[in-house]
Amino acid sequence: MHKLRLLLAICLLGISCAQAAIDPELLKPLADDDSDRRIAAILALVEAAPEEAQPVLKAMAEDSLALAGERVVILGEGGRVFDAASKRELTPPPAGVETIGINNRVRRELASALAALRLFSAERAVRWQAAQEVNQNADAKMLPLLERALAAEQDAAIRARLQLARAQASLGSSDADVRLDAVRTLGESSDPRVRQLLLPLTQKQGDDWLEPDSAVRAAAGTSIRSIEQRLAWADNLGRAFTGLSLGSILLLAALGLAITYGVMGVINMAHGELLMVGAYSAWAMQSVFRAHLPGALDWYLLAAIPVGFLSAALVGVLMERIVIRHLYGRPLETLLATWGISLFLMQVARTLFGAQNVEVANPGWMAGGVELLPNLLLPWNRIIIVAFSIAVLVAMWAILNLSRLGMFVRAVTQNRPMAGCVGVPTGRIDTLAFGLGAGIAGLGGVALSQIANVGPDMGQGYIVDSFMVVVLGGVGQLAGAVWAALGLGVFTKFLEGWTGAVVAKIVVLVLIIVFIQKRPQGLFALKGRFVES
Amino acid sequence: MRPSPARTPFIVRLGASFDARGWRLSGLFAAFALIAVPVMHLALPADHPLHLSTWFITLVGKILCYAIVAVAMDLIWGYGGILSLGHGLFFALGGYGFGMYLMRQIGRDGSYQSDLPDFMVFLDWKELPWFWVGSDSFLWAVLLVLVVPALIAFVFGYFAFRSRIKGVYFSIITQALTYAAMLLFFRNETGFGGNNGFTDFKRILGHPITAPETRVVLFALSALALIGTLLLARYLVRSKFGRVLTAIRDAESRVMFIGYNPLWYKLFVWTLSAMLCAVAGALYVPQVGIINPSEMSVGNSIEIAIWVAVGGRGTLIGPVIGAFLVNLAKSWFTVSFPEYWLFFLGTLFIVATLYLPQGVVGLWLRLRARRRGKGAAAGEPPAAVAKGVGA
Amino acid sequence: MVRRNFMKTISAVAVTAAFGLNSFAAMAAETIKVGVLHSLSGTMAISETALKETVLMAIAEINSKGGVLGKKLEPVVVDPASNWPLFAEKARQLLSKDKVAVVFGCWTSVSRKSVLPVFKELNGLLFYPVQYEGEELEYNVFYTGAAPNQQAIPAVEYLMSKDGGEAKRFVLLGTDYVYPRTTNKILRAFLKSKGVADADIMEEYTPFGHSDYQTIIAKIKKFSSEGKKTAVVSTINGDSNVPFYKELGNAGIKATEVPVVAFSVGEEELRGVDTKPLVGHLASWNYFMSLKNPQNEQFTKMYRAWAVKQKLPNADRAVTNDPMEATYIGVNMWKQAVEKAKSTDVDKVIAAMAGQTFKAPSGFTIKMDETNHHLHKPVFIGEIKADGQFTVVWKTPGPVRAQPWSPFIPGNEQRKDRPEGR
Amino acid sequence: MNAADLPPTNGDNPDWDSGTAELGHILKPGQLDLSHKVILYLDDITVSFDGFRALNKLSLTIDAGELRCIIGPNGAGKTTMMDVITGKTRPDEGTVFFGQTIDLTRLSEPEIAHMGIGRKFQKPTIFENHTVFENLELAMKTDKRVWRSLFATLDSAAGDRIAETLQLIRLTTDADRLAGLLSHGQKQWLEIGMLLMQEPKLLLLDEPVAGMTDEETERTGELFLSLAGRHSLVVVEHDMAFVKQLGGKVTVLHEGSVLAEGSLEEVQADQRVIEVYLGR
Repeated sequence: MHKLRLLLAICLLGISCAQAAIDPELLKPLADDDSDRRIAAILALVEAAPEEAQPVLKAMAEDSLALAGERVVILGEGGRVFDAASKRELTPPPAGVETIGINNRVRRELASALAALRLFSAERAVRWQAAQEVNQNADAKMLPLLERALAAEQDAAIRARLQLARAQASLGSSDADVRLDAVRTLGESSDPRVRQLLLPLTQKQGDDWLEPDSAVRAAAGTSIRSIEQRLAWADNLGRAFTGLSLGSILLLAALGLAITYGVMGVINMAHGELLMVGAYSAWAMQSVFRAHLPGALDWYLLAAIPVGFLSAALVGVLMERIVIRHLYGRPLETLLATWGISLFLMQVARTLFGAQNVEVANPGWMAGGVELLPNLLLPWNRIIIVAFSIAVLVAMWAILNLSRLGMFVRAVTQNRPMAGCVGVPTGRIDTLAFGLGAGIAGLGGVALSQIANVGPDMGQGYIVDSFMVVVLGGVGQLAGAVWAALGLGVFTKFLEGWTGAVVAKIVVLVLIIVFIQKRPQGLFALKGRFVES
Repeated sequence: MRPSPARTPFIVRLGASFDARGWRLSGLFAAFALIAVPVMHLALPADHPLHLSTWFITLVGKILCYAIVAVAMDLIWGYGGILSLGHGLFFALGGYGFGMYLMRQIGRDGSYQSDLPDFMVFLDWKELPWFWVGSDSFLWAVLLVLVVPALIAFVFGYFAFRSRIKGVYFSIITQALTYAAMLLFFRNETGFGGNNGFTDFKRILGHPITAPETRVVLFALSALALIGTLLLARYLVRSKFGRVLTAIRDAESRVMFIGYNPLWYKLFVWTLSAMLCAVAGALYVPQVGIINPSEMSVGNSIEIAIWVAVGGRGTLIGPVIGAFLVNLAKSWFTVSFPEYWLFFLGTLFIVATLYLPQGVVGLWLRLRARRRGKGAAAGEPPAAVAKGVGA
Repeated sequence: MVRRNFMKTISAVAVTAAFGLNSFAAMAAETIKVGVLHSLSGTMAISETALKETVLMAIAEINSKGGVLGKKLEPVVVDPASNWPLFAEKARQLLSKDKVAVVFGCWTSVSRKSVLPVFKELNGLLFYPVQYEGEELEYNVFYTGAAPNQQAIPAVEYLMSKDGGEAKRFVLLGTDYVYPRTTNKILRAFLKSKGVADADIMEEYTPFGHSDYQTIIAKIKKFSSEGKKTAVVSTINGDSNVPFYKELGNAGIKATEVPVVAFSVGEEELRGVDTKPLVGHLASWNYFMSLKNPQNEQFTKMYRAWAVKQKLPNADRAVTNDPMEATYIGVNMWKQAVEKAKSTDVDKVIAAMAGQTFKAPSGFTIKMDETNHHLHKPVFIGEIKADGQFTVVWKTPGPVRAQPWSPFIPGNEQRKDRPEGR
Repeated sequence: MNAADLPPTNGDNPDWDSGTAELGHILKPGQLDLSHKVILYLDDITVSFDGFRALNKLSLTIDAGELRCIIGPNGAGKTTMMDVITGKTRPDEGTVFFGQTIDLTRLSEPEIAHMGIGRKFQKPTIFENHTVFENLELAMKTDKRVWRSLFATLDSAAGDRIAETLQLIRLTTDADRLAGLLSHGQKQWLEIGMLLMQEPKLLLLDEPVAGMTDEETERTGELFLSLAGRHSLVVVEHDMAFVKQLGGKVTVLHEGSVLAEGSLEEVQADQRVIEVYLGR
């Protein structure tokens, strides 16, 4: 009912109405405790002064509308305070300012009110967004508004959206032809909500159809089918993407190991903690930027990449120098020693940064996602991580196969004494190679910080999976690791679809075990005599 | 001309596998566990300076079980050269097997006064799932403890060893195995109490489980089990079987080319080791009063390895010493410097592997050798160390 | 000074451990020992370390006011290292070796279950400060956290209310262990009683430490798009919340469309999350740091000061949360009970606990129930704000009495609402 | 668990030369049939690792009681051939027959060893952590199933046999030393001793005298010659002097197949052999 009044108001007043300060009396009830009265106030406000209302409502939606004694104020940047009624800045800022908290219901009302208002904004982008929002909850009450908006709207794309909204709104129309048009138009949509709107039209209540007109019923049927096709298609696409994303994460987690274990044959149980080091350096960079360059905060992640790499590499080098190099050729001892290191590193992290997780925010450009379809939204952070993992992969391949270091590494790992004889500084190469592996683990950590928690125990969650990827892929096989990671990712995701997360994980592990029994050398087996040892 | 087995009766030969010192030591130990402890715990008043508290008994009892596990681990790692990171699984399975019996013994005293264990009531299960059938009988429980883990170990081991999975590969696979099992047992539908596992046991064979007498008996059983394990292990490593086992550890291909099939030797010791773990687990549960999936966590299994490494692998007394050292250290550290416990454990792992290749026993032998100024050099191989050590 | 204190204890413990003799007669005279049984290492350290600090802080506060019965309190801190059997061992040690008068500790249900037999056997006294699944009532335990009816049910009622968005379909999402399962079981029964069809309830569980919520989120989106207004009730435990909320935020599920109410997410957990995308999602607790009242002012200020004094990592951003408040209440109520009983004897104190009241940081005067060992607590529903705090959007008029035996679980009707005394 | 363990040991089957029965003789399963005086057939064996052909249609037959020397430059496939015979490597093509009846490509290493083929590796592989005595004991021909080993005791007969062998390989005084502490030459001898304890019908010896003093080499030669006739020996060697001492037929391998065969003089005269060794 409120909404109806609001919309009528807009329609009558249109958008061009007298510019005047808002009557403070209209604002006061916004701070009321009872949601109903607040919503009433919001509507009243829009009725009275649609233009001036916008900044106030926006402020309210963003929790920056406040009460200073009797007066409603807007909190601006850097502690500045404006009078909500006159928009004039108050100097000095009044004391005892109490923010006006709102709940979801109010927030929702605000959203649609703002959307309604913004439909008539001058900027296309705003209108485009608003048109999208009205699509979320278009109903009969909105019709007049939509008609009006359509009349005013020139932009084709926006019109399309508005028409979709109008179609939704006019499903309830008494005129069968209108309904028919509506149903046909909605056939173009691929929004599951629309499907829900159409479904009743094809259903019976008792003996008689909910939709009397048979033509409309038929049309609804076809529309529903076409929508459902798009939905199903989008579903599978989404599932494939989640698999890809999980795969890329497994890959990032495992790549470092693919070097330290795969190439050098070092069982590094502290691998998870190297990931942790990377993740914590992302956090550290974020804090540094927060403190010193708040302006560039969004770019802390770029700085975190080298830092994460170097710090993890440093830890890796230390590990290699202090412990691992004394254990070459004794893999089982290495395994135990590195496990010790991992316990050690965990506790270090705990004492330095506390046992609690630390907060690592996605930078603005990683937040949100691209909405390919109403039911298929690809989060930016995942897309970027997929890309990142590819980049790291390429870089690593290049280092191993093109650089001198890579050549030495391969030389040493294939025939240590011979490499030594031809003057390869085997000792240093080992250290560098391990550092490289550790550094790449650090990069993985930086990426993980964007999707998972950053805390002392985070590494433990990845150690088994990482080893599974490397072992499954075949030791010493970069390509193997890649395929294994992707395979595991996609397989797990499709399995999870119908078995649930717990069972899926178990099944995958068991399958890996069985697989290794069949092919101990992993997907990409090396044959020949040198495998025997 | 095949050597005729058991010309001298087996039992005699079994006994003969401890030398005099071995028997003296174990006799001493048995006397302590079977006589001293009960007296000091039951007879002496609580304020008597020599009174042993329940805390002491449960703590040591627990460590005795760990010691059995350590010896079992040593059999396959120290002598077989196979590092299993999945022994926590067999330990836990043994615990669960016996835990099922203890759960049934609670009877209607559970908080739901039902014949079913509480967790089943709250899952709305109306009757026992098939794998719980018979779990109310003590003998069946014992059977479960002995057979189930052994069976799993046998099947897993058969395939793993047949496809010649060795060294680190094997370690990682066993790790995956126990990890998967842990996830499985965490599930509530699996029917083993999910994350909470089994706890709040009431009685065992009708005796109240918290009664001092029961504790003492369990303690004594653990002690005897440990002695038995050591005796058996000692016999094995001194038998030709043991020599073949160490031969496989050192030069598997050679063993094959002189006509032994390593598969069955590995499989035998692997399965036996799993059974020993299971027995330890079964003794452990009634003493600590809880069994839950975290026993199968990756970390636990690796910790077992470190007991062995610290004590001295390839020796039999070593693992026992290791188990006691590490766990006593744990009990002490977690009280006195809670924050530093992991630092200590971590360092222990590193130091033990870097500087104590044969563990404290090896160290001791080396020192003793140095004192005598001959014999066992630093590089003394484990087998030789083993020969140097008693039970 | 705390460190020195328990160093002293330790040396004593070491001695006793070694010789099994009780050298405490002397020390017991000037101090009362208080056990602190929270994991400082391992997976649970993330939550429990803060509780340890709270206990120490409360004890320090009491001591600064002259202690109890003229004696100073002496904390004995042990680390069960998130290892459940170790919990039992440590509990036994605290009770039988250190002879502590009371133990404050445990977080997970399993750790509580693991120590219960010990406390029953040795007639110890445990204060358990965390919201839990109920279905338990022990003579030796006081539950200062919420029972399901003091957290879960009000939250769902709110979701179904006008302000809450009149949700008609529910996703019950949790980590696969006993607390979420019991809670969801109760909620399912409750929703049924409110006429919600089974088809409109989706129950999902994830393993511990699950970190990939893409599939789940997708399912939720699908479910919510299939018609009536949907809400998510999350009992996801500790670590998994960060990936869950990150995914939620990026998947564009807005609180205005599909609100998520969580029972295990408080200020402490939110420290690990970027809350900007989560504004409007809900949590249900008996205390929020953002509550405005003198007691809370004082409580939060005191903790901040303590955090700085103890040089806790990022002390500047130290926050308080519901379990910490519950711990604080517990320590103080125990003190009052001891003073009332004029003794630290467990049975006397338990008797004296009945009906104890305390002006809690929640701003209400909390009462310990005369019979059922649970607190009467107010329930608040808070919406997540961009700064990681909560705005209270709904609260019960007054404290609610706990129902450890939920009436929504069949067979609980005939249960006695008091523990089996000894 | 013994079921699938090993085929019944042919401990009690007649010594090989009595196998020369008239037509239609009966064989126990797994028994060696030497009716055609040939103990080992290799019929165009091919083995390739990742494209590289280690053995290329190699065909070779060893007569019973023969002492055959195999020579050839590195990478000629000598070791691979031994791997194939002893079951370590499965050939991609071709057949390997032990006597007339036993297809070695179907058997596992231990089974082949039981059939009576003993192998000595290029670098001596012995059990360094066992005493010399134990090394021999382990190698001794006997029931090698787990169950037996568990209860095995050493009877006097076995003791005597070990003592003999110790005599033969001149390690009697070192019987109780750890094998790891022996000199290189001694290790070679110990390994040979272990082979003898197996009582094999066919001995494959990969560079047996490498790292031995001339005097030791001399003695080794004598030992082999004394064995020939009762056993069949295949010796891979680079040391031409030693090959000369052994006399017997010589086979030259090159790039995985037989290049030449005949007495040492003949092959040394062969043009292609010279090319292979001296290069073009």
